[in-house]
Amino acid sequence: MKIGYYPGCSLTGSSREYNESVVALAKALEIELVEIKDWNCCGATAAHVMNEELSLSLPARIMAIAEEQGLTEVVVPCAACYNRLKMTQHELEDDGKRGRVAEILKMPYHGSLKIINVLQMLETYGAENIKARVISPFAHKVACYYGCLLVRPHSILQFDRVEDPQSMDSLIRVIGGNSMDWAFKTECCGAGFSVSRTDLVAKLSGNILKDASDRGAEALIVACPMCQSNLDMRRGAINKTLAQPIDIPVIYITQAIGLALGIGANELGLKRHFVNVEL
Amino acid sequence: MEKNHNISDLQLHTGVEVVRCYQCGKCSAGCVLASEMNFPPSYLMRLLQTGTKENYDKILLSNSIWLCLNCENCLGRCPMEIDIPKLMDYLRTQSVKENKLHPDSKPILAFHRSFLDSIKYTGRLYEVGLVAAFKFRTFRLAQDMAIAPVMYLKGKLHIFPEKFNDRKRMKRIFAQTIENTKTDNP
Amino acid sequence: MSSSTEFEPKIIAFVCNWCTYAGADLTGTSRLKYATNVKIVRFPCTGRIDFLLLLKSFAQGADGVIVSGCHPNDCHYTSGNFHARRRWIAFRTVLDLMGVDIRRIQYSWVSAAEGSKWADLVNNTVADIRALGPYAEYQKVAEYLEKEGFDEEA
Amino acid sequence: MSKIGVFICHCGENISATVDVERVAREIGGMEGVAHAIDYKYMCSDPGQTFIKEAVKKYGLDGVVVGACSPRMHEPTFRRACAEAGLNPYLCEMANLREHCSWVHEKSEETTEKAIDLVKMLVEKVKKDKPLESIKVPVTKRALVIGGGIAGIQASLDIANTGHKVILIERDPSIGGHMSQLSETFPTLDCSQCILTPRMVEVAQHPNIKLYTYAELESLEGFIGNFKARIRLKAKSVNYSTCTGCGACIQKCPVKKIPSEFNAGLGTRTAIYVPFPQAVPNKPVIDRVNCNYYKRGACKICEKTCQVGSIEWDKEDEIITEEVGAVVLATGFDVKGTDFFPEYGYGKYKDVLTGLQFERLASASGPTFGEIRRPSDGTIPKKIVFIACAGSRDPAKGIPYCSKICCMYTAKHAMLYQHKVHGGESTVFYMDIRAGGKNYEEFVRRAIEEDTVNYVRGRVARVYEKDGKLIVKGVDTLLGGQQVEIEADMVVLATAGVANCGSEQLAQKLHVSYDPYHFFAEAHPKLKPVETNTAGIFLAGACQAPKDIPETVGMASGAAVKVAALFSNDELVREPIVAVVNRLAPPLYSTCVGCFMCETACPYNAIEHEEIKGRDGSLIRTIARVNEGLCQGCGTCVAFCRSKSIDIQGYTNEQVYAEVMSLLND
Repeated sequence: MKIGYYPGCSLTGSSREYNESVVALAKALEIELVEIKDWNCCGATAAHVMNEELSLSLPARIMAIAEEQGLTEVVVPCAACYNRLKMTQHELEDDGKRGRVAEILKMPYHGSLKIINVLQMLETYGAENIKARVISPFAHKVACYYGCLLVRPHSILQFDRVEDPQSMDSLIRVIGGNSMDWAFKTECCGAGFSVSRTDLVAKLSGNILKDASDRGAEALIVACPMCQSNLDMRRGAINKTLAQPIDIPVIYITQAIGLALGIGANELGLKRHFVNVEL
Repeated sequence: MEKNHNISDLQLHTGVEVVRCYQCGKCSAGCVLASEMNFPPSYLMRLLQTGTKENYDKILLSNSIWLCLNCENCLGRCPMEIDIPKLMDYLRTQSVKENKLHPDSKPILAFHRSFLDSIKYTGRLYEVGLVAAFKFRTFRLAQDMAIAPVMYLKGKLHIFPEKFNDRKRMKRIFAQTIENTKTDNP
Repeated sequence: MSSSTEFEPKIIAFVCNWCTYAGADLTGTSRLKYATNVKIVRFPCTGRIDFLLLLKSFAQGADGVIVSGCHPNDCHYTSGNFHARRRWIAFRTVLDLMGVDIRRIQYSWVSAAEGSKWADLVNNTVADIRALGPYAEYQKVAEYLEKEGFDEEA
Repeated sequence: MSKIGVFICHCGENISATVDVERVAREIGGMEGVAHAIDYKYMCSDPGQTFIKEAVKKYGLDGVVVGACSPRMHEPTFRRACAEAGLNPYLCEMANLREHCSWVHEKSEETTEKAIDLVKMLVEKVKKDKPLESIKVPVTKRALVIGGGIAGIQASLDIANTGHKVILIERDPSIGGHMSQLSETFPTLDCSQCILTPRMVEVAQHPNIKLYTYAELESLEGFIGNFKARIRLKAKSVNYSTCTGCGACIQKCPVKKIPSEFNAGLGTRTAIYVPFPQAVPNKPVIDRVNCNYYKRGACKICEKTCQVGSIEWDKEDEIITEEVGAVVLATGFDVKGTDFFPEYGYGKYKDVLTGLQFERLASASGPTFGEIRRPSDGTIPKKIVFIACAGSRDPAKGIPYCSKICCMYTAKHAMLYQHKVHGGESTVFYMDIRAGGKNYEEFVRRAIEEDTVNYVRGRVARVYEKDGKLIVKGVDTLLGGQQVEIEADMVVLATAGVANCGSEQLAQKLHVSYDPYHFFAEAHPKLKPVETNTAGIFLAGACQAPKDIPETVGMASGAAVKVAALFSNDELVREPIVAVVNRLAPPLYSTCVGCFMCETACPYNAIEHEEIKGRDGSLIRTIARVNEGLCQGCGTCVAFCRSKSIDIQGYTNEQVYAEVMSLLND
């Protein structure tokens, strides 16, 4: 199984453990990831907020290159990049916008790529394999946290259910975990303000951590590097706003599955977390 | 109170019909930052519905448009499917254009500008450069002093930017969009 | 309404009495506005509509026609709309082969409760036909009809 | 040459505001064959009709065109006027200048020109009109009422009391419908069952009413005055002629955990069951889906218990046919379940209820005997939240309409809660309070002022459970969008009223129209609220749109009067819009070649074979003939006929060609 791969900036920098775990897991599941050549940043929230054409041109270049490379399907583990690429595809269905972007890029763009997130990749190409290869069941009570970008806007992304999504929960059950029902699965953690308004981030992320911790979660499972950095690296600031400091780790779904499949903690980048992972 | 064309411009650019809002308040009820905002989303919609310049300026000058995280909870639950996040994007652009900025916008804008600068020159996000530029723009020298060294130790910070080849096209994209004075941009 | 230089197509709508005629009445009761180009001819059922009538309309200078009745399963007479649909599917190929511009025939379902759908149907059809321009090639149709000896006294 | 009279109506200003009616009359007056053309403010008024009658006589008119409203509105009026003046009524046609012209276009030259075209079209048609004679058909004076809720009960009793026979069919094992599930009714707070059960009993005992419960309509054929209804009597597995209703079988039935429909899923019932103690008939049926015997082939405990041997294991569904002259549709409505609301808990929180479930909790006959207790743990909720407009007025959820009854029943629920739970706190989240009705607004004020119900204007974004509490995230829009969070013990959703399941299929069986939400459509929104577009079929109650009890009862009585009026005739006059096969003098006899394509097209089996025989009795030809008693006038045969030998009166080829030609030749 061969599939295109767009890691995005976070996965090469502050969230490199996500990249490491995706790559390690893909290898274990015999999925070959073909990285898009000379990819650029998707523009993230900044381009989206500052200039519409820029916010469309940056993802369009990525997808144009992937098309040129002969890829038909691309997995995008970063929820923010996934969202931007899918939204751009949708916006560029408009002939006027597509024409303008082609003019800016001076590259052909067809919009034919299938963009999927990491959960979709695992559901489509891995569910059976994962089940067969579990060697140490992930026997932990965890809270799956989806955030905003994976599920909204539902009308365009068409992924999972918008309230109370289940795809990550069922993967956790496949590896022997106990995923619980909780209240903040899709509430925003404030990652957009991770640098500019750390006070607000601490408040929003605090609500999420508190609910999961109150219900006895041993870990938060995520599929978004923005959420992970926010809930992990900002833990010091978050804990200052809480009555009781919370020390539950925030780990990627790929790391959790990797552990169940017997992949080493180092290889999965678990040592790179700020909050110690002791599972 | 004088009527203005802002609402029809807004509809033209975003496709949002403010008249459709029937003030149920479900957006405000579910907004994670409503309590921090000068005007929660439903109130903001009502201000727009009045159609007056006075209320429109009130919105541009408010912190609401800058505090919106585009998490889209409001849109996901809105019975009338009103795209408030898209509206917020537009209002932010207008706020910058008319230079009617709430003080809360400053660090947020500074971050976005630093971010875009970073990718303009390096194609990809260069986090060390971004943080340095942001600090320079906001004079928040001490922020994140505790985190950065740990990040470095954990292998999460690169001292040098990633290698990216197609810099020429990246420059062109910026020149044609955000730096193009003919298009609408802050 | 529209500027005098713009082409104003002539469109005839063949509709059934129970669904679309009533739906168009509802458009009126709801005061929804639409273009004046379309004129309705009332039939008891779309099953009654002979497709030769459409040809005759084109031959006489219609630029477009609408055929509209009840939704599937909703026919007042049980199955007339199914017959009309079957006939339309069969005739479409034949008409196309004959050189009739089938883009000028709009086949639709509008129920008695769909006043706004009727307004949309009229406006969209008028816009489409206007874009296609006058149906100048209808002589072909006229010739065919003459050859077949089909006229109004038939 | 024809002598046609044309009468253009202003309809007050409804037509004349956008159409230059004087110009229409003037231009039509100049048409060939038009002898007289005038315009007048109200053609349908008495003086307006008199103009027509006098003109018919004075000018010897042989055709009349009235340019006014929709023929669906006033065609009978003007045809009657013509008939009174001695003109065959089928020589009178209407041009629809209001619904199809003045109301849908702005005032302009084009609008007036379209109006002229529409009138011209009908003038050309009238020129080809032939005098027709109405068809007389007998009336079967027996009514079929479908649905045994309060609407069906009221309609049945009212029709039966006029002396006519009624067949009432009900899908469930008992009549009573939703009203039997309600606790108390607004705005008087009288007990629902106390006022309903006497009427249920009356239905069962009325000599003119034949009641079939556990029965559904299979098909309906025919037309006004002459319907044939096939009714499926579902197998009850109990012989009602011997069953005494003692209930011993129910006591002994081992399958006890089936969610009770009557208690909206909050209580349980057995497999052999009577839905509720006051059921009519008060005899059980076996639910074959859940019965051990039907599922596994063993048990039969009920049979052993039954002292009169009433259990009939092998009983099969039975189809009976009844001839009726009129039908009243009273199939009611349904409410959306809590699983329709992902943001309010997807039906996964036991203490998030629908309004109907709350009715059962508040009802003395309910699972808690009228005490408000949480389904999850049986405790009494100290804080309760009611969410109005749950699904209603929510286009994103596909229900843009207001369900009309929820504002009132929510006020009632909050009031009942405050009466039953002393010291309890109730909050209602609402968007608007729609309390139009006698004593309704006063009732809501009483809830707020005397019973201290906390009304908060705003919608709730979400509900989630934490530590046994339901956290309700709401908003107060009157405080500029201030968030309100309540830790509630119970949440009641005033879920939207929707069309009953199966209503679409039923409408299709009956050929009545329905709206996009599957509620049955009335013939006219104001003037024919209980009629359908299909003559002889009437509507009562919430199957037409959500409505409360007084409105339902009023509508049911209205439908009953319509039925009674129909039955006051021994014969009905039907429009002669039927197909005819042409007949010519010998030796041609007809252009019909006897291919009988018409026969395959006809949905009514109205095509007969007519043998044409010579003087010696030898068969010359077989041609088609239309049975006008069966023909409904759809005209499908006309489009099918290869030799153009069959035509439909009132819409002949000649007539429709004349219309089309008039539109195109100007």
